Amino acid sequence: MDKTLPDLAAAVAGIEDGMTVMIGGFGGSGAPIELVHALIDRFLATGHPKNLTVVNNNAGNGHVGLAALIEQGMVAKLICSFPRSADPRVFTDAYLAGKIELELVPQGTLAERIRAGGAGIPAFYTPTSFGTDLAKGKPVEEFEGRAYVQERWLKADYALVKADRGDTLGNLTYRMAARNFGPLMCMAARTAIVQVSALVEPGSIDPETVVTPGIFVQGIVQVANPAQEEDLNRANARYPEDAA
Amino acid sequence: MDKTLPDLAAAVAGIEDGMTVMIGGFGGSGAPIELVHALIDRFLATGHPKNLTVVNNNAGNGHVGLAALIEQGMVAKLICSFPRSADPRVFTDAYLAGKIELELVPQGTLAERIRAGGAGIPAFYTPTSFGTDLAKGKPVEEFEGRAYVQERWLKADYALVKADRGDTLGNLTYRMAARNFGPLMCMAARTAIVQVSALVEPGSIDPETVVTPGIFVQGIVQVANPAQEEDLNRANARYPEDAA
Amino acid sequence: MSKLTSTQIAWRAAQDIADGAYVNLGIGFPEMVAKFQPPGRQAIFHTENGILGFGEAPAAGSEDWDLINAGKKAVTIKPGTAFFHHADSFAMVRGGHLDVAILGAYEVAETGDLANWSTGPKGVPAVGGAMDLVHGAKRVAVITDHVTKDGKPKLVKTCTLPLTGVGCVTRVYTSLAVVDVQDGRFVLREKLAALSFDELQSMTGATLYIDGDVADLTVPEL
Amino acid sequence: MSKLTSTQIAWRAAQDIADGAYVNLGIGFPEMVAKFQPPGRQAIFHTENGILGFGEAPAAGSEDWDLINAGKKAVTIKPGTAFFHHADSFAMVRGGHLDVAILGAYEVAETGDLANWSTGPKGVPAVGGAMDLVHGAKRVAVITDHVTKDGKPKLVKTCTLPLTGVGCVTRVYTSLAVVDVQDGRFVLREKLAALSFDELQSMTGATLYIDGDVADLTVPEL
Repeated sequence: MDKTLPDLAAAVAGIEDGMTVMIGGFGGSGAPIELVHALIDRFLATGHPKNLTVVNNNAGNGHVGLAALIEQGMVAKLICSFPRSADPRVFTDAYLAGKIELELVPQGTLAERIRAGGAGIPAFYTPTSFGTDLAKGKPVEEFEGRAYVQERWLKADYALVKADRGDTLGNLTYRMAARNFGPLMCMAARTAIVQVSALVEPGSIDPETVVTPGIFVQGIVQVANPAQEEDLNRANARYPEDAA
Repeated sequence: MDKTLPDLAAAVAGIEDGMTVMIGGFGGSGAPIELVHALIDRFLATGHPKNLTVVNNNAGNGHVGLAALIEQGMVAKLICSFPRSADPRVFTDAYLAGKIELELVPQGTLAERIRAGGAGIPAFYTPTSFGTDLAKGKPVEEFEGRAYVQERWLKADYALVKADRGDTLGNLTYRMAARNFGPLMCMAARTAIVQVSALVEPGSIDPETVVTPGIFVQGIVQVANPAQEEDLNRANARYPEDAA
Repeated sequence: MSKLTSTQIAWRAAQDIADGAYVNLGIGFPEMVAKFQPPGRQAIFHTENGILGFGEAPAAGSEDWDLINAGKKAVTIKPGTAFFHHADSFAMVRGGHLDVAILGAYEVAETGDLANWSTGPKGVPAVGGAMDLVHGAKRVAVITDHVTKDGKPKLVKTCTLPLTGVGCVTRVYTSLAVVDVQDGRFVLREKLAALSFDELQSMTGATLYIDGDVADLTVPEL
Repeated sequence: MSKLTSTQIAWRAAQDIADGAYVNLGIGFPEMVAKFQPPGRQAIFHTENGILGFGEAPAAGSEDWDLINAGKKAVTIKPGTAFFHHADSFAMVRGGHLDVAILGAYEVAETGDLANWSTGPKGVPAVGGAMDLVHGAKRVAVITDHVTKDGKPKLVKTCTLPLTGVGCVTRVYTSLAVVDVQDGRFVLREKLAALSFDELQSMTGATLYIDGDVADLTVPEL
């Protein structure tokens, strides 16, 4: 019943070519940098995984985290709402060169599609995007005199999420706005892997304050002092370091 | 910006004949007994409100709270999942006498319909009830080879909810399993009225532990030592007391 | 021939629950399953009204009525318990996050259809979470007497009572046998040793198939 | 004729925000509105990434990058702040719980259509929360220069750029005027005193209607 994983390499060992991987975070807040870098390490050592479909709100910033994953050519398709950042060059270059596919989704629709995936709701209707290019090809239905677009659930093989505290059963809390997509992605992934700053025993987290109940988490690994993407970028970091 | 209401009478003063009122609680846990009794007081004094449509998981127990509301003849229609309890006579008699309409909804569908009402989702698809009597007349659609039933959102004019702590901006925490439908009903009602055991100043509740953010709450009233429906029923209580 | 008691059926069902499994037990009789977790295994129990990982009933007189299960019985917290609201609770159910749901039944059809919420149009209908629970859990098991009090089969070709769900049951633990629902057929896995196949078939409303060994259904005195 | 600065447009928009209003400010220029809350009023600001009631930017060097707004700028907490996940955040947006959303625009049509997310098929498209924000808030206001840098009208009969939302804008605060969208028409509410109606009309791509008084648009030096 203990979901603790021995290390970051073990945490990302099950991700295979062609899988869909949700990666938590909104910009740098909540970005599971260490898990993403562990995935890059594996790719550099073995050539796998590749052809990934990645779900994230953004498209990476600078040359660390998701941007580094894209820079390695591991991502075939990105599903996101806002592929811009302070330094979006990695994604922009890949996209304009036709090396990566983009599915652009309004942010609230993205969040709700992920929640729907986790909640067993295959489709729902939203006013968002009605009458716009992003609704093209989607069914439209009128309810109570207003038009809505049908959107479909989004699920993943894996989620890589950063939380704050986690117990060995997978119960999680987050840190401020780093919560963002984490709880939803844990729900929507067949296997949710979470890095936590503090790994604690069951009973250490007040049951009233659990944000993600353990049922949504399959593996947990402690990263005691996680990097903040924003700090890395302000220091012009790259991953791997010798790629500079 | 202070959402504090002076007393229980003021808290229920805006509920008019024919309105839809969501009442929190699962059985006795989370049942806002004092708010419901204040509504009965108003009815006994003024003859209003009546012809209410009430949304609750159950149909009351004994002769207090929701059961007492039904006993007064104030409820024209009940939307619920499980109209049974240790002592369901009030609802059962009214129902078998044709005095109250019942819309029976599977519990998870009820919860999701209420959330949808609060989240601006007019309809969604669920596997629940497919092929059963409770899906009759509802659109069915197939997604990825499986059949799903289309369900519609549920909204209300008012919600009456019991929380544990609340600040004057309406940020709430709940107590254990008394949470149940409360956060959802606050979202789905035009006016959510909440009774709290402790009314505190903004800043007293850790922002990480807020369960219902204040944006979903329109009025808050302190009931320092709220009655527990189960305790009242074990003492064979009735409301109003002289109705015995 | 002595059939299994309810307690023994619950014991048998409990033996198939893996360590760490997330389990929802229907209200009433199925709640008994929690008592019989095999040594060394610990399931995590979910209740519709928003608790995961709750503990046993408290001592009489020390109940907290804000801490109840779906059957409105008092429970306790234990290390690792989490509280959440009803929409999150049914996201766990509908979203396929439970490993096992164990429910009672009026009838189970060989197609996996289940009828367990209504005995017909009379009286007050009540469904609760049953229609949600039969969807989503990876295994939906039923525990039930093999026949009704009148001796009529509860395992049938087609349900006659209002359905709870279509094609949802995967295994049935009865007072006489353990039967899987597989490709629209009842496949017998275990039966009481004292009972012949023909006797069992005569108390079953649809054909029992055999696919591999049929083990003896053995349970302790309880 | 001197038009309003961006800061002054933001100031004017801020005057219409009631005490206790729940407000979402689009990233970039609209964020400035928060600085100009009239004395005695306090709006509660929502940001898509899961904060309600956040405070001003922290001093440089004391940022916490887990505490940012939708524009990825550092903010602070204050008494009454709440954190929540993205689905709850957009439930607030889509569910009609915000009183006001204030956004930038490339074009606004007299029908209330808004184009503010894409300048066409070139480059990398990015939408963020704009398409969600235009639905749900009780008032969707736009703040914008009255014309483009090339002098072309931004208030138009029909948007030529990809739409963010259909019929969603209710009021436009420009560098020259305050215009309501009402029943498919632009209704002029305020204009700079130094500007004649005909001058304003000539810089507007659709007919400006007058319905009652047109007030002088007056703002302080800022």
